[in-house]
Amino acid sequence: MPRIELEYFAQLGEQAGRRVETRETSETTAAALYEELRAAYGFALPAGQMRVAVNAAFRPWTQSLKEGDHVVFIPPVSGG
Amino acid sequence: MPRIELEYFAQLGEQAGRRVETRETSETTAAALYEELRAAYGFALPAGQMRVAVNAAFRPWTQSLKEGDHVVFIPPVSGG
Amino acid sequence: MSRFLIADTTVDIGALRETLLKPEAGGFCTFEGWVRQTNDGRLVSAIEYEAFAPLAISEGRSILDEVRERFDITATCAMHRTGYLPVGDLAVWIGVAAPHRDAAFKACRYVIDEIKRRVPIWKREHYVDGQIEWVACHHVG
Amino acid sequence: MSRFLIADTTVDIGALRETLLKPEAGGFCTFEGWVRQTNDGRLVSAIEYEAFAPLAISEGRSILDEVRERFDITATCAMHRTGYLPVGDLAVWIGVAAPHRDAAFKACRYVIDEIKRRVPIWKREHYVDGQIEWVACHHVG
Repeated sequence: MPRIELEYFAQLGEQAGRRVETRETSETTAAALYEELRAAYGFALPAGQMRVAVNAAFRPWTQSLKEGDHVVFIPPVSGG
Repeated sequence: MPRIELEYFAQLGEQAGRRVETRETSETTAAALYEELRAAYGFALPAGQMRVAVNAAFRPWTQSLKEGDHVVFIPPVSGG
Repeated sequence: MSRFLIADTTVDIGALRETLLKPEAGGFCTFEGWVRQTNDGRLVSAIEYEAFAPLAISEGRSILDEVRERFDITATCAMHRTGYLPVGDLAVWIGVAAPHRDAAFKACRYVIDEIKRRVPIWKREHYVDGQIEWVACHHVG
Repeated sequence: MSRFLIADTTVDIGALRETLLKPEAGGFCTFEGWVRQTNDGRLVSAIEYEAFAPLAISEGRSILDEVRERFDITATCAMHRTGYLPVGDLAVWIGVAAPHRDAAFKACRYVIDEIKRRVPIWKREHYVDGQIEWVACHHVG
């Protein structure tokens, strides 16, 4: 199973109880991985309210994942 | 005849060849005074393209003048 | 707090900005006018500004009073230079602090537009070819 | 010249402004976001900003590239803070220099609007009553 590097920001970091994680997963898309994590940590936000970045670039939720990918789920932003 | 304190700005100062002047005049309105000065100095600008200030406040061209009034004709402004 | 200054020497704009820092303001917009090296395709070396100061100050204050009535802002201040300013010099500075950004932007734009439209200040452009001319009126932009 | 900075300490905005001084620019607009003492009626003591820095920088650069395409501007630069900022602190700074003021204002407004819409930065408000909350999304204004 590929190992994915995860980094959590804002409320996701709080809900996951961590900022970074290396996770082995059998899920092959960003969308499926988020659902796995949502079940594990009880993330409040549905994927439809978020975006996903793979290797520091925005990607579609259908993006397939491979060993070593760095994945960040992007809650609604609130900078400025 | 009342004495009027005149101050000239921008192209009016150049055309009059002076910045300030105390002038005795028989004219009784700002409009008439400007026409007198226009004849004297050859001011290029018609009154219709300008405004007039009496005692440092914008006034209508029909403003009557009295001894000691300070009058400034205001060419189109170009600050900023 | 709203001040309109006519200044015949360099002004510390950091100090002007400081006067507008308010804990109830979340957005701050400034506009600066700089002496530009070209105008209408002609090479400019400097601009000389002349103001009828008493009326410029009272008219400038009226503009600042108007923005406080028209927009939800916290504080504003504006400064216009007079004298001989070489290319690159700061000719005008406007700062507006507001609870939210929309009012800060709109109020700042209003102040510079009205200064250009009605404050008795005139500029004389000095060109690189040695000519000097009073600018008759504003062009679009 | 267009730089987008994410900074975890105080930035000298005078120095940022200096980098935008160009003889072909006649108008300069800045926007600053300050930590405000109230939000939605609640008393705020500080805001903590967190950024996904690599993506925030690349998305910020995209925004600055877009304004250079959409508006006739000379130079632009933007900075966003991260970390714990008490009321009154500078959270964001944007500067845009342009030949004419209209483009400077519009481009500056575009940059702050787009930063708020899409740059991965999040704020957590610290309230005077001791509560701490991630701000879910932007409110109007």
